[in-house]
Amino acid sequence: MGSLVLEALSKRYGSSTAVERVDLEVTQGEMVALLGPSGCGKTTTLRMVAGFIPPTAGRVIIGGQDVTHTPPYARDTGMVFQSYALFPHMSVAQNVAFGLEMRKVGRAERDARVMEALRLVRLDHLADRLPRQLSGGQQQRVALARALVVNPAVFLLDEPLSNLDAKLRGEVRMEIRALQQRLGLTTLIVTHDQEEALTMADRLVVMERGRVRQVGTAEELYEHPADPFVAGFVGRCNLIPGRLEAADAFRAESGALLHCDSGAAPGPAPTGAALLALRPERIGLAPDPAGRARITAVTYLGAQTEYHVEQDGTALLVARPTAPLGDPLRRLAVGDAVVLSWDAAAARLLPAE
Amino acid sequence: MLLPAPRTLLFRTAIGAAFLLMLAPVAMVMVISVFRQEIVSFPPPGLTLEWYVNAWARQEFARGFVTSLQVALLATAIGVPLGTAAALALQRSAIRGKGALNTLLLGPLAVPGVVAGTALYMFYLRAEFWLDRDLTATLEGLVAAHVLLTIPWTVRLVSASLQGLDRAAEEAAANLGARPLTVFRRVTLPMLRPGIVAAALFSFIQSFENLELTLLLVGPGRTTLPVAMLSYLEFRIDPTLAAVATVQIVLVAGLMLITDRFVKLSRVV
Amino acid sequence: MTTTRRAALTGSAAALASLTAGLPGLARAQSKQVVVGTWGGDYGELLRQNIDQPLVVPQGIEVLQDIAVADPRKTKLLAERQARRGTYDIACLSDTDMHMVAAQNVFEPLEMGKLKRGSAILPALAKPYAVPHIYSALVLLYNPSKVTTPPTGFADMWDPKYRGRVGFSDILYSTNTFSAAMAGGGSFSDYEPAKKKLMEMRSLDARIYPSNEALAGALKSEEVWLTPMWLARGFMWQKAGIPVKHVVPKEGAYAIVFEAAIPKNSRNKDNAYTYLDAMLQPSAQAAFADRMGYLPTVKDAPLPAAIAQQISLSEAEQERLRAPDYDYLLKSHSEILDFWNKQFKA
Amino acid sequence: MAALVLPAGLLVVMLLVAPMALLARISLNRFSPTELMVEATTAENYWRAVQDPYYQQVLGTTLGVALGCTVLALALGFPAAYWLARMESRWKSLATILVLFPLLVGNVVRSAGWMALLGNEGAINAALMGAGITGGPLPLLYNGGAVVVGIVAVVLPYMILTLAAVIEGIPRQAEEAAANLGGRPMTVFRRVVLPLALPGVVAGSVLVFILCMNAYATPVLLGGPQFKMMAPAVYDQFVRGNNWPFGAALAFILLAVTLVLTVVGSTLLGRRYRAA
Repeated sequence: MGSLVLEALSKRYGSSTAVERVDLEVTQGEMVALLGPSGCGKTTTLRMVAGFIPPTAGRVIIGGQDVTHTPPYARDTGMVFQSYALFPHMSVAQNVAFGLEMRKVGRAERDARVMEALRLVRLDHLADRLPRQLSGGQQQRVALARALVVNPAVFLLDEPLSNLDAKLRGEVRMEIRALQQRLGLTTLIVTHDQEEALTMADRLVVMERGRVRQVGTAEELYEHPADPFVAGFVGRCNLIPGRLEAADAFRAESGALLHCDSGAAPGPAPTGAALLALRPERIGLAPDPAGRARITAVTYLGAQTEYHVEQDGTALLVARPTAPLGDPLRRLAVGDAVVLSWDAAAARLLPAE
Repeated sequence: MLLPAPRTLLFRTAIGAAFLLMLAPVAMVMVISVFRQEIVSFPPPGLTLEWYVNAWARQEFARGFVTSLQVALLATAIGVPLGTAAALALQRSAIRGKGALNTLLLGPLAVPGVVAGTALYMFYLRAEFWLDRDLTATLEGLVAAHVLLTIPWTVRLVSASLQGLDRAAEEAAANLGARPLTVFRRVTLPMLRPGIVAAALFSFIQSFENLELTLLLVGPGRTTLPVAMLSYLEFRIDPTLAAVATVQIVLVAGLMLITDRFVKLSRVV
Repeated sequence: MTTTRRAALTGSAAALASLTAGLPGLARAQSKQVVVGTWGGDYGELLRQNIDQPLVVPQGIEVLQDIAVADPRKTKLLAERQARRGTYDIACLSDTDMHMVAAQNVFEPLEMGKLKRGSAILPALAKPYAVPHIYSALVLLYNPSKVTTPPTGFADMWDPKYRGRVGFSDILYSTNTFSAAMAGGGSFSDYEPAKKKLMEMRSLDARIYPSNEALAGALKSEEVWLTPMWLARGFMWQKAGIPVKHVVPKEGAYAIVFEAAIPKNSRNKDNAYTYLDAMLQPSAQAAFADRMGYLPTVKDAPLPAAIAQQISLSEAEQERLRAPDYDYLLKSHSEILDFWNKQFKA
Repeated sequence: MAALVLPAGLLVVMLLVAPMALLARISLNRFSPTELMVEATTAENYWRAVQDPYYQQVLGTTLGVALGCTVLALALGFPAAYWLARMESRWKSLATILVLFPLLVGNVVRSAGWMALLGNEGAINAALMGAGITGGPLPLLYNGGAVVVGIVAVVLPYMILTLAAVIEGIPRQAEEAAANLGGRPMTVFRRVVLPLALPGVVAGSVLVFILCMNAYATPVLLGGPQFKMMAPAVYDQFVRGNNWPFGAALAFILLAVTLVLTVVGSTLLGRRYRAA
């Protein structure tokens, strides 16, 4: 086991940049998620850690050792591929045993550890099957067992859940997290699914176009997004363009005046063009015939109900816990006038892009 | 992307040796085409272009080239559609005895060219007697024989292409209201294009360079280039052949580079 | 998109049409044609330059050469002998091949009335089924700087001091066997002694080359010094800078005659006779002598003195020269080939 | 749909099966030096070919050369095919063309190239003697070695292209996974790439083996007179000896041996693949 450090890691292909000066430290036993839209460089970063792509600049340090120029087979990382990459010509047990063979682990110990790993993922009864005889979820667990059985210093997961159906995904997510915590694995996971990242990782790294936008815990990112991209990517967010008129007043481009607290965020308030970030669930809503806001759509989601609202030419999304039957909120329909309210501190000012 | 590619000396040596074996004789032919002496020996006493002049003056090579080109193009134009149709039937229909049919269609590949050529020649002679019509030494007879060369390659390559085809696209087309023939023309055929181009390329190659099957089937004024070259060897010993071959090599290389501009050969074969 | 594709389709259809057009038009049944089955290389080229172009084409006859090595053409003649229409109007073969094919009743007996130049043919070379075109003699070629005492006969090849220095061309297996037979006291009609002599030659490390060209290369590099060969070849090789001289062996040797005949199923017999006449014209005969070193087969062909001196034979030499025993060769051909392949070369 | 197989099928029946049937009939006839072919129904041609030590040896040589060339082509072709299949740069087209285009230059021409390289006065001997490494020319041409080299060069493109097509279908991630688990490049190659490429190995080897068994021009031109393989022997009987019945019998023996070995070989290899 060991920590993972990336120092100013960069990858350029000719004139195009895939990854630009990524700095990151994953401490022993921590799980960090690389999050971002496709093409943001997160997979390239992961593959540089595994050693499949040589970085153009920067260093990869595993357990205090610089492995930037170490070939993949000597790096001691355990990777789970998006496609699982099981060896189709080997049985489940042979797949899992492969890494131990490479490490010249003796036969008896090897067999024992393979069975142990398979028990860990509850597949010990399928040891002699070929990968193509397994379901997608089972294949995924074989891939996990195969990566874990060698006790890697760093555990790498490349979109491990994207080939599973929604229900299974939820289960496996919990399983992986439990395993990771139980075994104390230093883990880097790549995903484009924010929910996956939020539920599994200790910390998240949001990337966009090869650069790290923000690093932090789920809460930090959600409550204090550093920029509109992070605000929009982690959770949902109303982003209203305009400018700050006073310390507590924001003039939207549509002309509406919205109240806010420019001092809530650290650092100086942006001058000039800015964005007001407002989480949908932080907006209160009450029926009021005199209200300036109109409902344009209502979506019932069970525990929550979402309202699309327009006020002075600005469209906002509001999410409220579904009110009990009989509550006036339950009767709201398209076209009804409402009044919106929010805490000034909940409205964050972000610099315009 | 960096690959875990073996970079051992052994591995590199094998690659180098493979390319050396394939290319050295071709390069050598180009080299000796400018040697001045009639009987090739190293080092040459001097260089000359006279063999090129001689090659040009000999009608048999230019004619042979035209005949070879003509036969190869016709055989490809006939054999590839027939072979593609057969591959479709073998891969997609529920006929019985697919294995036997497949073996039959690949058969021409397994029979030595010398044997097939002799058998075909004798067969043509019998057929001429029954039909009272020329077959040996005719363009039709020659092209028919060469179609035999193109069919197995087409069946082989198009079948492989069909096996790798995602049928969902065809189903989507049918779902959007396309009739079977339209599905084939608008979806299947374009998706098969790489396989068909590869089949056409190999068919052309097989026909163009064929010597053994052709030996007895060529006729007056209709001799293919490989046969013309072999015939020239019997009475002459100078590097004219090397000059002819060099011109051929340059033409072929040019043709391939042009083809590659339109269809990336690396994606086809 | 649609229009361009259609245009491309029509374009390729037109290209296909132009591919097939024209050539089938060379239908062979036309009466103004003559199809000559011949060797390629210099032989075909000299036919074209000295017979086809100046002598036959002006008479309004189109000449089509079918160029191939002798063996497949021989096979074609034999295979086609029952066909109503054959490929060739004129078949060119060496005398031994010609006799073998003629024995299968393939050729038209020559009508001397139709052959205007028939009377000019050297009587010794006349055949009922073929006209002689050119001829040469079997000789022993040697490298004068290595073989310092000029050899006199085939038997000299068995001199142990030439161990490993005797070369044979594989395709001349019959001729080579003949030379061994003569060295071993055999005759034109008895090759039996060749077997013993060839096995002796085998233990003397004789070299065998796959073709005449390969043998020429070996003579040039002085890898071998002695070989039985046609005088005309020796002449050509000398011109190409190969160090060889020749001797007509004292044991006796035969002449090789390149002949031309008309198959029975020829489609244009009259044109074929015209062509045979042209082959016998003095100018054409002289050209072959000049370029390839073969001797004219007619009495009235003038030879330049320099060439005549190199390729002609003295009277004494001519006396040692005879025609091969064709019937014997026909009967023993496969046995000779078998022995050569399976015993001598094995 | 099924009818689509008819045109090609009929064509092959007409142009290959029927002529071969005719040839089979001829193989039962009798040869006579004076009359060439005498109608008969006899197996004596086959019997003679099988019993004759000369043809046993020719067949043995052919088998040896074919097997040797197949193994060599596989050994040299696999790395090249792997390299080609995994190449991503724009050089890939060029490399593909380099593999393809020797195919278009006929065997006769390529053999002429080998002769200029290997002959006593050829480039290699001239270089060796020029450098004073050898005193006299080495006998490089006109022996089995020259034939093997020549045939391997002829069949390599077929082997490489067949293998490359299969290797391209092997997911790269399988190799990466193996490397990630600590497999060194040669181990990954041996344990993952090779077994997964086995169908290509079978297809390529079968194709190449057949091409080697049937080789004609290369053994004739490079082997020299003392070196004999089956296809030239068949041609000799047909065209030089005019012994069509015997030539036909030899042809069918060659065909039968090739087919039996091909089927046995691919079944064995195929079984190994399924077992693996």
